[in-house]
Amino acid sequence: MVNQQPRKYHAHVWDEPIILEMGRKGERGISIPKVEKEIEKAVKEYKSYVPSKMLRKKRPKLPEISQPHVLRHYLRLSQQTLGMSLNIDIGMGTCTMKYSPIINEELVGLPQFTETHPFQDERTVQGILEIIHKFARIMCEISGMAEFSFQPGGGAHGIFTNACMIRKYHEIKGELDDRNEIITTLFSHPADAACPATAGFKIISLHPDPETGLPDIEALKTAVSKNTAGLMITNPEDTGIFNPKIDEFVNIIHEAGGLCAYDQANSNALFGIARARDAGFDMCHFNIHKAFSSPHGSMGPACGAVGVSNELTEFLPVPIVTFQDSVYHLDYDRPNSIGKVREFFGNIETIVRAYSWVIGMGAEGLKKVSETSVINTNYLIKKMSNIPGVTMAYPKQNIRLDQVRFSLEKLKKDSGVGTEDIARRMIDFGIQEYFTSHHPWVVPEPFLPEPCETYSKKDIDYWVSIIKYVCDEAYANPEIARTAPHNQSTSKINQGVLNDPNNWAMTWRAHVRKNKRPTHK
Amino acid sequence: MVNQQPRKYHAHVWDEPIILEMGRKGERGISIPKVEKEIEKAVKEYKSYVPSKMLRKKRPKLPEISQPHVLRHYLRLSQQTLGMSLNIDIGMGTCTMKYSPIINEELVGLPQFTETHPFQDERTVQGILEIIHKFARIMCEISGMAEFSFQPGGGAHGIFTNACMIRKYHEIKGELDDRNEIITTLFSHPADAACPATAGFKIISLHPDPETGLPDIEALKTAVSKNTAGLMITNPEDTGIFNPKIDEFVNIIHEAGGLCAYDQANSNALFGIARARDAGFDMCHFNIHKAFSSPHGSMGPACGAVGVSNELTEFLPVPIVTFQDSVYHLDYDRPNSIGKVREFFGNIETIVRAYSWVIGMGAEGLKKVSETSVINTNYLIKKMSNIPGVTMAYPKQNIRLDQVRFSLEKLKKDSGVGTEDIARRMIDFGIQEYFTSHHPWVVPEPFLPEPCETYSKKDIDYWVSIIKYVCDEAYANPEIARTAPHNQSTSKINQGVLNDPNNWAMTWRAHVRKNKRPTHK
Amino acid sequence: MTKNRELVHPYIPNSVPEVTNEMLKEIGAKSVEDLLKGIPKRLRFKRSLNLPEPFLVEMELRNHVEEILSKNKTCKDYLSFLGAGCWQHYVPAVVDEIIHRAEFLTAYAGNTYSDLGKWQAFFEFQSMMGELLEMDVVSLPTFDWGTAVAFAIRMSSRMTGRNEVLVPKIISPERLSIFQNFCQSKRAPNNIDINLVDYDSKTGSIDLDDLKKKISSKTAAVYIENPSYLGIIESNGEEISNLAHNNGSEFIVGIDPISLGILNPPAEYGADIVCGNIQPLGLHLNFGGGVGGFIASRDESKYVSEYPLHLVSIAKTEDKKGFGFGFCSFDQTLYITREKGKDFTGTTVALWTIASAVYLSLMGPEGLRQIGETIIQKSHYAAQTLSKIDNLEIIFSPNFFKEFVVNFDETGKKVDEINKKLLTKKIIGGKNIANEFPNFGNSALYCITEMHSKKDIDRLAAALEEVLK
Amino acid sequence: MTKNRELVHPYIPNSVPEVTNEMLKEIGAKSVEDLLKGIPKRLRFKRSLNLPEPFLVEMELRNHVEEILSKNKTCKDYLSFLGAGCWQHYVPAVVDEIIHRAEFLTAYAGNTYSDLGKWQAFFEFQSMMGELLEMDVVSLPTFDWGTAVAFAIRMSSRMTGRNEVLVPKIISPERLSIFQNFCQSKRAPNNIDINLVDYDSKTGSIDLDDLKKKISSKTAAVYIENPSYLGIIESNGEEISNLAHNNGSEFIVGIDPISLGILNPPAEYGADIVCGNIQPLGLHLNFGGGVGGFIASRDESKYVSEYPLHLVSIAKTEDKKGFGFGFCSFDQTLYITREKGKDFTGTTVALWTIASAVYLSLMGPEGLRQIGETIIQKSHYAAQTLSKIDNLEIIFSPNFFKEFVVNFDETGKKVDEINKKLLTKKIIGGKNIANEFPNFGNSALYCITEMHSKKDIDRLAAALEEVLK
Ligand SMILES: Cc1ncc(COP(=O)(O)O)c(C=O)c1O
Ligand SMILES: Cc1ncc(COP(=O)(O)O)c(C=O)c1O
Repeated sequence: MVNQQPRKYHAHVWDEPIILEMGRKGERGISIPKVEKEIEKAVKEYKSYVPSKMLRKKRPKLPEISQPHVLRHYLRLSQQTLGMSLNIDIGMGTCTMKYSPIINEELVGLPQFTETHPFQDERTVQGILEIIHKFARIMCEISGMAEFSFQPGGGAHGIFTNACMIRKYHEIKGELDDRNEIITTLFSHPADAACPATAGFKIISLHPDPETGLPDIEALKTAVSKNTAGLMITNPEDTGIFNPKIDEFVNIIHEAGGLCAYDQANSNALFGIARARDAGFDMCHFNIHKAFSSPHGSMGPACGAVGVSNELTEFLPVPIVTFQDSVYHLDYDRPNSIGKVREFFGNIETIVRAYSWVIGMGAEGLKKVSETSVINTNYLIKKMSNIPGVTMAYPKQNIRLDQVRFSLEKLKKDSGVGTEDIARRMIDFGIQEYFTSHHPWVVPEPFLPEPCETYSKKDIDYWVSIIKYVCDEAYANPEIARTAPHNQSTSKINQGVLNDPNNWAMTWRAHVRKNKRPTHK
Repeated sequence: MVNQQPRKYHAHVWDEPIILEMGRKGERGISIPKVEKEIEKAVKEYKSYVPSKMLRKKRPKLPEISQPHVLRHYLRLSQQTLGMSLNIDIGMGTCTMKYSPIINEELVGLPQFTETHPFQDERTVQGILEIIHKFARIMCEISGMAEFSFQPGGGAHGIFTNACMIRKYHEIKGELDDRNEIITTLFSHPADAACPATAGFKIISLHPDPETGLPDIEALKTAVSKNTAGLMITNPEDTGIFNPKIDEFVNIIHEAGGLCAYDQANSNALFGIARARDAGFDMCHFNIHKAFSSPHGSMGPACGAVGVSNELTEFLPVPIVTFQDSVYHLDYDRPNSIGKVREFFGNIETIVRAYSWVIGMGAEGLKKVSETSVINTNYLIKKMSNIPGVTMAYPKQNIRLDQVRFSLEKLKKDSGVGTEDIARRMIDFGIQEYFTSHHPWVVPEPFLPEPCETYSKKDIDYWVSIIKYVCDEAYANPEIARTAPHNQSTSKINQGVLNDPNNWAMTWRAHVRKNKRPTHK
Repeated sequence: MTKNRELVHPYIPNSVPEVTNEMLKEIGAKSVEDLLKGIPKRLRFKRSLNLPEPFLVEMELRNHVEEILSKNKTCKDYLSFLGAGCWQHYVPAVVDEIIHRAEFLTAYAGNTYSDLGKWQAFFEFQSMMGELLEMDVVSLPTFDWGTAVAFAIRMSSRMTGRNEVLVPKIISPERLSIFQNFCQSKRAPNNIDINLVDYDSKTGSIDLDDLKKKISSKTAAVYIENPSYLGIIESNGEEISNLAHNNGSEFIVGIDPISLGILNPPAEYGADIVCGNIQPLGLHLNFGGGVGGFIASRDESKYVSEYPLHLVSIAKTEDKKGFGFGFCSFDQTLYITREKGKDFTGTTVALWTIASAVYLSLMGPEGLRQIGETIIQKSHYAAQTLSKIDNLEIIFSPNFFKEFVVNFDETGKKVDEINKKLLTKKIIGGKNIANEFPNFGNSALYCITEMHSKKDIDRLAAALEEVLK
Repeated sequence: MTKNRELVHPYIPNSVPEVTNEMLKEIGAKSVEDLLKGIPKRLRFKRSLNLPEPFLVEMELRNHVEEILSKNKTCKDYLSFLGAGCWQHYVPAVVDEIIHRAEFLTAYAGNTYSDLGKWQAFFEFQSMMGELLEMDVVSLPTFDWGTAVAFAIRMSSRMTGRNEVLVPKIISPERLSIFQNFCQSKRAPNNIDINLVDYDSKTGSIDLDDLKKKISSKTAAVYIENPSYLGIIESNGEEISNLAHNNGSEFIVGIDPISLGILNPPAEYGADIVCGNIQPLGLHLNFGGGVGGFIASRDESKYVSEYPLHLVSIAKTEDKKGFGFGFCSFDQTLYITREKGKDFTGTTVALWTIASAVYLSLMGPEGLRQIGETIIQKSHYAAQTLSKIDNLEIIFSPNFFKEFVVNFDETGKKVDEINKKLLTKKIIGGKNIANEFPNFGNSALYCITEMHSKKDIDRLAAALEEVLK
């Protein structure tokens, strides 16, 4: 049944030059407004307003290209990019590659939003403040928290913000000198370790139990101390397994005097099913660009919405949008706030879309999202059984929520073809490569699909059929996967240069300098 | 110098099913507004408003597909379509594949335009009437005519409209019984013959002189008679050669009592250079979707703007937009008008764009368009010389204006590879196939490039290098072109079925009926 | 650096003077004038075009055009009840997204190899329309409904060798005028006479007696619309079909495709050719721009061989593994046989067919059924509500779909006057049909779609009450 | 047909009950509850989410959101003079077109094989920024300017092993607050102290004496902005650079990239690390959403090895015939080494970099020069015009770029009060900085860009005259 024949596929190949090689001197992409004659007369030459040392001497070596050619180039580059909208993007576990409705793109593109300035008088931006405020109320209901801030520009940034609040909390209590440790788990997102570290904390990581995949509660008990500032934890971790003792974890930390931050970037299976606050967490963050359908934008703009319990609202970044006397306000008067983590109010475009998405779903729709996500995942697990070379990590736990981690250890051993080869080979079928897993690879040769509610049963069947096809092929002819991709816009690159100072090149100018002949004609 | 290596190219291959094979029962692409509870109570069941014989019994077999899948499907189809924006679209002679500025797309998408109804009170649509009126004035200046109508939905429709006005003119003069012949030339667009034929005229076509490519003025003198209703002629014809006696042609027709209509669909070389009225024409039409940059839209919406001399304005379709007492009006009170050729006012979206394009060009810009078009064409001719197998038609005329007709007669004789093979093979390099020529193929194995002002010198060089590459290849290995394309979304089709009633299928239902097994899995 | 004198335009790469010069040099010409010498001096335009000062800067161009367009009042800002062949239906965002795609927007005449996707979308349009209509052949549309019917009339005239056609007296005057242009002046040699068939003054449907009287051996075709121009659902389709067929005439029916989720498709009551406007299927009003007229028929050579329009057919690849598309019977178009072709086609409204294909695939059978139900119930609610207003009368109830005629004779006020007052309340009243159909007195054609809420309708009623008192 | 009770949502294909059931059957589960049993009962949410009634119909959803947003007044309807880190520059239509493309909009973490185009656009962004900055290494941006500088400060702290940084007293308070969060509370173990350097009270530029006084062996880096938060062009870049370098400190400069068509790039006066906001390069205001902060440096391992952000490098293919891209020194990010990585990155603002790449390629060197000239001349015209108004004073002229400080002390009116009155004239006045910089009294920061016409500026002046009299 999963022996479906793959459809023919080939990516667009345009062999585009780097834009700095394009155009020719004198061409123009757009005309610039000149100053009016009257202004020209009234003011001096521009140079007289610039200290002479500060006048640019060399023209920047930017390309000079006419408009249709700029457009053509970037349209071609877009065609060489496999967006979620174009494919069965099930492979990117932890990323929740869900449908971003077009209607939301239209709404967020309205000048009533795009042409508003963050420092406008409150009274002139009541519309957008209303959306922020209403969406915060929705997020409170979804999470059980008391207040939200949308300032952080991504999930990691949300975690960093939470770490800053934990820091502030202990600082104000006068305990920061002692409380300098954050506990996390190895299967929590790397940001749950890296961001508190940036905020100045030492990190303790709990390792997963080899049988259950879950962090050991005994290890936690050993880890806590008077140095414990808090817990920053993902759940379900990117194994898709829900930690059933999560509230006990929280209790242990609380008893030790720490705060608990729930990384809910992967919340897609939990809408209306379980809430952070109900498990005792003090704070949490959501990735609005994932479960809340704001598009991933090639890697942002994004939002790591942070929510906190009533006790911690005072620490949230300023301003908070409040509603009083029928008017929305920006409340800056919050003396214990950590201040700003991002200039202005965050990537509010993500909030316009997310508000529109949630309000187009409702409570029933949201729950359907989660239920479908869970059904899809477990259906995929069922379909994946018996593919040669593939095993599910922690098979004793036979149920997963939003995602599931597999291993190609056996395939690798049998054929020499590893998970990165298979990922590259998948693309030859018009399916986005999968995400292996975050490091360290406790599960060897991992991969991590997340078949969220966007994908149909047929999509899942097809995706599994490609995994099977590629694994079968790896046994029959391992060379194909090892040298993949074959039907793509480019072929396998030499990874070596990326860590070699003599060869890496982050700009065209560096590339030209390091290569007598540029790569491309 | 034209021995450039072609860039690698492959079109996107998605192998998409036909949409009727997609989705599954119960899926929904969009939710439909239901009537409010109060309405439900107030009115009867819908069936009671439909005569029972008129109630639909069978559900239409439309597909049932969720929204992300509908989007994905049509995005993929778009990626399998080589729009002008994406390629060096020089080959489509007579089509003026020029840049359609993005800014114009934004303007034409504004609700201030899209949400206006043609029957709104004049006073509520002053903006769009202003654009129509101002653009008509611009067109009058460009052509020398006295008034314009934008009602016709394309070039052929414009020609038909002109034929109807010629008919009306003679009818009102009481001469229609006699004047039932329209003279055209074989190199005028087929619509210059077909449309007046639809309007009830007999057609006389003047053949091109084998040496000059131009219609013979002596033949015209023989053709005219008391039966002559008019002349409908393209100039330059789709050879790119300007007929230097065009005004004499007009005189001869006028003396015979006929009217002269100038097909200016190919006006791209003539802005500010020569005008229809100045050569004596009574009427003309322009393709707004070509020289005036409204995008071709896969084949419309379009506009064949018709302009007439002062004497003929009374015959134009109704309404005409007038400007009086600072208000724009729709003037329907035109007793000699031919009435309507299209419901409402035509594809006014093309006029919004064209107005924006012209006003973004100005007189100097427009002239630059034409001059560049002429330089590009003659540069291309120069570059094309000495490509084996390729000859220019009518080489004695060594200058062309906006386009130029070549012949692959020699290539065909030498290698068996004809112009349709080469056209199919071109696409394997990411270049839109070229247009051969309209029939009959007086010039054997023709092709007809039009390198309008959008294309850079480099584009032309590259285009020519591909022609050369493919012709060289045809000599070396004719099989490649004959079996082309090879890098495309699909391969060579069996043309035979298209004229075979047992096999043609204009709908999926017909296809399924005629094929026990559908084409696609 | 550009000299002030030379305009380097962002849309014209070779307008850079150095490039122009290089190219001229390569050509062997001194200046562009050398290349224009094929145009006799006497025909050369001597002065500069006298055009308004250009807006070369995009920002200023945008401001300029936006400022002009902002003088419009829209059916979004105002509450509009206009229909009459251009109807305000909801356009899903996905539809606009797809037809905005640069690939579809700027493609043109490429064949199935370069433009497979475009062709497939065309074929899918035809296929879904085929399901909606229960017909096997559907064309790519022509400019509008009127032109489609005109072509259908000419097809049937060629098929039957007859030169008279019967069309309903209740018809859009615009459509009728188009027929007249296509059926030619009475004085032209091969004209087709257009005869009008009366309506039943109670129901507004075709007067069968009058039809019987007028049908004859000269009748090439009988044409009806369902719903009609004034919104009436014609229930005698089958009888009319029989009358036509028994007389050797073709039966042509014009429809509003958005009604077909609940209304019987004409093929079911015997139509030979079906025409209509695709505008309700995902197209904006565009001041009347967003229309397109299709022709559909049975899959028989006698029909197929008379189509002037493009017919996209699916075709297998030579290796039989894939498929592509091409034009069926292309030789009968003007492109091959010029004046001997079947009438003409040209650039028409292809992009709109892609919009409609997306629309139909979003809607599906259930969507179309639901929207039909919603529309008919809302329009009847509106009629019911308006009919309660003193002196207002709804003509031809109860069999209408989304449009109905409101008569104001008893109010003593002219429709234009009423509409003017409604405008001040930001309401755009129904289309005045007093001039088009003097028989119906001082009347207006009101249109209700799924976009009108109960509140909207009640607001109209309240406004009318006020205006009329 | 869907039962009323079951919500089949257009975004969720498998919400069709039959499909759900089939899948559950295949899984071997009775209901979804079986699959949720891994969540202990006590943690299960017992009631339904109490959310507002949904708008399941797209048309109604659109109306709802549009209605809310229409309560905003925009910088398009109103004439705005706000800047302060989010500036109103013209966004070319092509930019919006490209970042609207479904491919770019919905891509995410795909590598160079599936997403070559995205990677190339990133590399082109870095490359064009490199040309503008005359620097060989440019990162993909982080969230904003402030975060970029904070990371740069932390980079230099790690490089120098020092833990103090000097930043100008005239700085955006928002930016400063971000630094503070990144440089950590004073109580935290490895904090970096932020010391403010005074300004010259006449010119507004860095007070070199104060800088000399404060720089020490603890100084990891000296940071300045050019133009500064209040618009001033700093002319002592070279001196400051020398001071820093002679002290073994890194020299970090924050810039406004749209100024670099006419202003000297910091690399020319010795900057080691350059940061800034890409918002002027093709991004809408988006209520402050459209920002992004890049880091650039020389191409030396000591810098490259400290970047927390993604660095896209070009790389040849194994067959050497083509090229692709990958992340340089990926191992130092959190993704590989978790808390041992260099700070952190994550999902940031990639789409904005594509916008900026398109913007820079449209503008070219001439476009940037021209826009620089236009802006500086217009802003000086504005300052000149305003300074003629009684009691208004422009502080810190004449060396400013697009922003300048207007002092209202002599008018006896508060900025807020003035701005409120301007609003009634549809003018959004400059940002009130009285609270941020009490030293400058009752002042506002005005911003002028290429979007302001002479008419706009004159209108402001007239309005101010009126408001102040
Ligand atoms: C669980 C979890 N936490 C945090 C993050 C980081 O989010 P971002 O990439 O927006 O910084 C992710 C992203 O994949 C995640 O899955
Ligand atoms: C000279 C000429 N006339 C008429 C036409 C017909 O125009 P349309 O395709 O818009 O009907 C064309 C189109 O190619 C043309 O080139």
